[in-house]
Amino acid sequence: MTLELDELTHRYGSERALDDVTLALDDGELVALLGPSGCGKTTIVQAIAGHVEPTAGRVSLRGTDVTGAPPEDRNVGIVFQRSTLYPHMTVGENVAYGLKSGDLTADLVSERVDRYLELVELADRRDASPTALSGGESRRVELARALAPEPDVLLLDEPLSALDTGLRTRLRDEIVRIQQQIGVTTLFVTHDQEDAMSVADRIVVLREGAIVAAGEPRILYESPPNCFVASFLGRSNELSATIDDRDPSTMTVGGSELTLDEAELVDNPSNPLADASYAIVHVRPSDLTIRPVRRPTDTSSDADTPSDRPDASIDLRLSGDRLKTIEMQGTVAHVRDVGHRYDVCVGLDSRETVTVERNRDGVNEADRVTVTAAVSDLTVFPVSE
Amino acid sequence: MTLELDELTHRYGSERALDDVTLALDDGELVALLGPSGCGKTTIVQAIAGHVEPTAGRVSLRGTDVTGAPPEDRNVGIVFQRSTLYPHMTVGENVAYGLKSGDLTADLVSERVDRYLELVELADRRDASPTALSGGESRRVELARALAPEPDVLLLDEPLSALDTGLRTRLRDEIVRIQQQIGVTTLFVTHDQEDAMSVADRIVVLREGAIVAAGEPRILYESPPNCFVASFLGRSNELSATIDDRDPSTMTVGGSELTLDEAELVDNPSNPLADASYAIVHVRPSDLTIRPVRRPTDTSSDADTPSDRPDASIDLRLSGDRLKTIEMQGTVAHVRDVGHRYDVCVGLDSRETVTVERNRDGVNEADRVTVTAAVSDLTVFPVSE
Amino acid sequence: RRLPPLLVFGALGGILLVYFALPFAVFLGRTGSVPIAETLSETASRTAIRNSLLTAPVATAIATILGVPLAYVLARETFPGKRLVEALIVLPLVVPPVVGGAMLLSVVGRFTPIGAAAASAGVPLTDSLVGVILAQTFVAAPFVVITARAGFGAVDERLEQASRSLGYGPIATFRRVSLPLASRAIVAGVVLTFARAIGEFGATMMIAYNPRTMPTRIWVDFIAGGIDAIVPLALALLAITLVVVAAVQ
Amino acid sequence: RRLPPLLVFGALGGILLVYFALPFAVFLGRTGSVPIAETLSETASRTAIRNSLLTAPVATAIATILGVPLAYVLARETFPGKRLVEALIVLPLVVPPVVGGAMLLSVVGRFTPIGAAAASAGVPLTDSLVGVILAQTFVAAPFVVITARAGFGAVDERLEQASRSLGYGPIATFRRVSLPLASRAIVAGVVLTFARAIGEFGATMMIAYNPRTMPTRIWVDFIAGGIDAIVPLALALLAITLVVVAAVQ
Repeated sequence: MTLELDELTHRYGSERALDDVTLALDDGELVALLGPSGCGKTTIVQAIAGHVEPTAGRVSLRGTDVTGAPPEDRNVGIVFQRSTLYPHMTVGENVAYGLKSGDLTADLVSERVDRYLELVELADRRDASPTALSGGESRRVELARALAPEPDVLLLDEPLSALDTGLRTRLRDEIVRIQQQIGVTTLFVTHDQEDAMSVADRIVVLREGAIVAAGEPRILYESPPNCFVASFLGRSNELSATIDDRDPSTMTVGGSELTLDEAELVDNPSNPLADASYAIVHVRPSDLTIRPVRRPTDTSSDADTPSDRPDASIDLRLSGDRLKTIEMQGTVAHVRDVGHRYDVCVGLDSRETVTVERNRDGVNEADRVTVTAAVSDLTVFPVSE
Repeated sequence: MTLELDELTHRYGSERALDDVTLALDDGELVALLGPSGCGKTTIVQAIAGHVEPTAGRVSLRGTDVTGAPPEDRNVGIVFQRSTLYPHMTVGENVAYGLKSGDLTADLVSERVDRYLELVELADRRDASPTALSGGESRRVELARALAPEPDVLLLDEPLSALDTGLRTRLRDEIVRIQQQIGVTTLFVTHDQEDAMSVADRIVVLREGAIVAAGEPRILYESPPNCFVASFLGRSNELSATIDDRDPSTMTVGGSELTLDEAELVDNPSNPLADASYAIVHVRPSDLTIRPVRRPTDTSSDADTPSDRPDASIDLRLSGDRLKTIEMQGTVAHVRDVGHRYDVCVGLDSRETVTVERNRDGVNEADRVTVTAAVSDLTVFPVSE
Repeated sequence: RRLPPLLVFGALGGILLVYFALPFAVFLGRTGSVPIAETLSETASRTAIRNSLLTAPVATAIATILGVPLAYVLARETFPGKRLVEALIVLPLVVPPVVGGAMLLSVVGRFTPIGAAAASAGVPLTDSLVGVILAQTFVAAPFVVITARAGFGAVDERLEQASRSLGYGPIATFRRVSLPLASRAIVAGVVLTFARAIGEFGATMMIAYNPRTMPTRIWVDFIAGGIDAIVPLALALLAITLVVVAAVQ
Repeated sequence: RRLPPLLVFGALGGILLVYFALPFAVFLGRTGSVPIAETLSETASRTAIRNSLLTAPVATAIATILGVPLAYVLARETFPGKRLVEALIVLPLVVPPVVGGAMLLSVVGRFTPIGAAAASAGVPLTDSLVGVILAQTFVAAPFVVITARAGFGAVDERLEQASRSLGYGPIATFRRVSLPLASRAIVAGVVLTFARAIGEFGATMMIAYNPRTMPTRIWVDFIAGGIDAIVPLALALLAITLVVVAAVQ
């Protein structure tokens, strides 16, 4: 284990910022620490870097307990959200800064500066002032400076949050490329689920100072272990379900009855409906399809509807049961065209509202529609009161 | 016209911030002013509100020239990116602030405050301090304060930029609802194309102080008038095409030859290839499909490939010619799983790189693939040197 | 592990703190050995106290009324010559008070046109309470200007722009938004100005050696009777200053 | 339309600016009528100039060496009693200089334990250059502490954290990052401290009426010869101060 956090707890005064956080990073792993603002992400970074001494718990780097060690003895590279390049040094001097604290010769330092500036593709800006750099360039120089001393662990604390969308996506790819090339163990801290999913080998979700989920991005996305993760990791519709019967488990969701057999609860084997008084059902907007209710006077408009979201069934994990669906009736509240998709907001007859993602137009406000979801795309969270 | 900008030009010192901007908003219209940071959006807002006196040009409100009028005489409501609620007043006093400058009786003011706080669903926070509000609540109170004096025009200057994704989407819908309910003419300024597309009746794209495009969101998205709009309004792949022949127009794009007949240039009738020395071709990542190149030893894996992006053809505007496609060979550079989609980055044999959006997994790094685009999804920008 | 370096810094700073605190403590410790109430009730002391309590608030008020609008203009506007104006505001702060007094004398002295005119109108500008106020205002006014300017600078200009768009003119906006939001800084500046004004000595000595204020009376008593003679009045001056400072913090 | 309200504010502020500028201009206008070089070459003037140029830089150096580390600790650390320390730093600023001088006298005066011990060791703390330095340091040191603290406060702490993670200890980080980045504010504070020290009058009068510094010499000459007698020395003091201020801005 390159980095281990062992039951880390921290309080600011009486406020608990971290609650028993245990986390380990393998050598070369890129782990994303994901959570909303104020969830304790920054406190974890500060505890690893040594700027905050945790109230309780242990931080280990390469097997050595460093909980009490000062930051300069930890060999941790760090990149913050805002630029921390030194304005009174050139780009090259900034990158060399962390090397001069060691015992490298001037030649070796210079060679290493060149190497890392080349890595971030900014070799030609070596003599520039940091104030002359663009936002993206400055991020890359920070990365070079943090990596040049060859740290055991690289901490990226919201490195992309201050950037525009396009630049953000490009730098995200850049970070993955550099991390793979160097193989440095990296903790990528972010509040953006798309950043986290696209870069990380593993995601750790933090909420109010505690870890609420950890695992591979795709698995967390498809089988969220709790409601918070379901709605935080990607968009999600939340529907409440009443439990009508327990053997076989039968629920009413969005006005439709649904019978669950054992197989469909496979994602939550530890949470049988038996103990639950009601349930919360999550389903992603992209897993819903929509079909106009055919009116007697109008038979022409929905001819190509069946092909609207044909890959809904592809997402099914239980391929033997791919056609089992649930249908909910409702009225279109509004349609938002966001360019690469349409968000259709449907007020269900059960008085709940769901958002459906569509790849094309064709429904209008006030249309009566049927919203369909494959049962296997539903994630059910039983709630016992 | 509720709001008219007539050949507005502004310089800060020698730097030109606005260049001949002409723009008119109809009564009740919601227009998005979209552009990257530093494009002059804020200068336009300041000129309309009266905090900047333009170097040249005219601002008219309801047919009256107000170019020289002070802000307090313009009847313009404004909401900024960061909160401007007055911390030394309660929420109710903030909303009442703009009413007390007029000649309403105390009862009318109080009644109006209640009405607008109800509109933004915060009637119960009337006596709260602005510092006790959450980010979303504070935005809504600002909206109520700006709307309470019933302005001729509402200016929203990046009202969502400081918010997290989830809250942002919700508030966006809220703004549309309130705008429709009140019918106030609104200029929504943003750098986020998704915000702009989802709220606006009409989008005006600003670049370096000049308007480079204006029109309905969907039309701008599908038929961008220039490369900047193509890549700024949604994600876009840019490929350069060499022109092989002019009659009939034949180009080579991504290593594949493509013959264009008249019909396919319908989007750019004023830009015939005849004058061009080369062309730039834009195609959206969601309009590309990907297919593994079948290897002799492996015939099983691509059985369901044809159904991968079946709605590519649905996006075709020339339905008679929907099957005409262009195929490009390449190697998968990397696959990013961003949750609701996969971004597959393909290095084409023509040494260009394209990103393909896929709804499901199934290709891996280093796979040889064929990237397919419907010809009607390509936007061709001829370049004459 | 943060302690050792901190200790070095703390030790160095501690010397300074002791140097500030020790005289204060020892001086207060003397109060038992001198007849404070008796001394303060003497006519000379009472006159000095009265003079100081009359002049310092007036000087502070003048500095505030003229200085706060100036601070606002400097915080919000750019205009040609702004740097010159800024330098002018720091001038009384860096000019030694006795030189400041001499400079003022060259304008309002008894034999200058202004001074002579005022004196013949029955308002002598030197050796009078008006002279004291002139000296105090000159020396103390920069404090309120500089502090209030920083306070206005910290108020987001968009809050004022919003107020304008909500129908208030610039003066109404200043009164309802800028002033309340910068009030803490302004009050801090007013307090510093008052403290500087009531303690003013160098310029006052030049312009108005008479009538005596508390600082000039302290000097005269010191010449006559040494340190013990001035403890009561010095304590009174210290008390007035600290009470005003503490009252608004 | 922004002009009318601005004009009111500008007019009010303009009165203050004129009040600052006019004495300065009139005083400089006097220089033609007095024999400056002759007066300054007299022994008494030369001694005063020498004394001031010896003491003020020493006082400034002491205040800087002790005050900058204190400013850094105050900008970065929280500790119990911090508010008390902050109050202590403002104390010499709000205490009238004559009272400050009296307070210092109660510690280092000839008949106090410390003063007596120092005097018998051959280093008298009153009526000596050491006494002048003591007075100047007490009165002027808060300026560098307060200004440097604001300077350190404006340096993003993350720049220091990055330096720590790049292998530098707290002192090395202070020297290589914090100090260079806060240098403008520190220099401004040093200049203010120097200006205040070289112009110091009230506390110096109490502790070290002899040997004369430029401000005390100006006072003595003023008593003896009126305003015309002091123009040369006042001009010299003003010139030294303004040259130092201008040199570093």
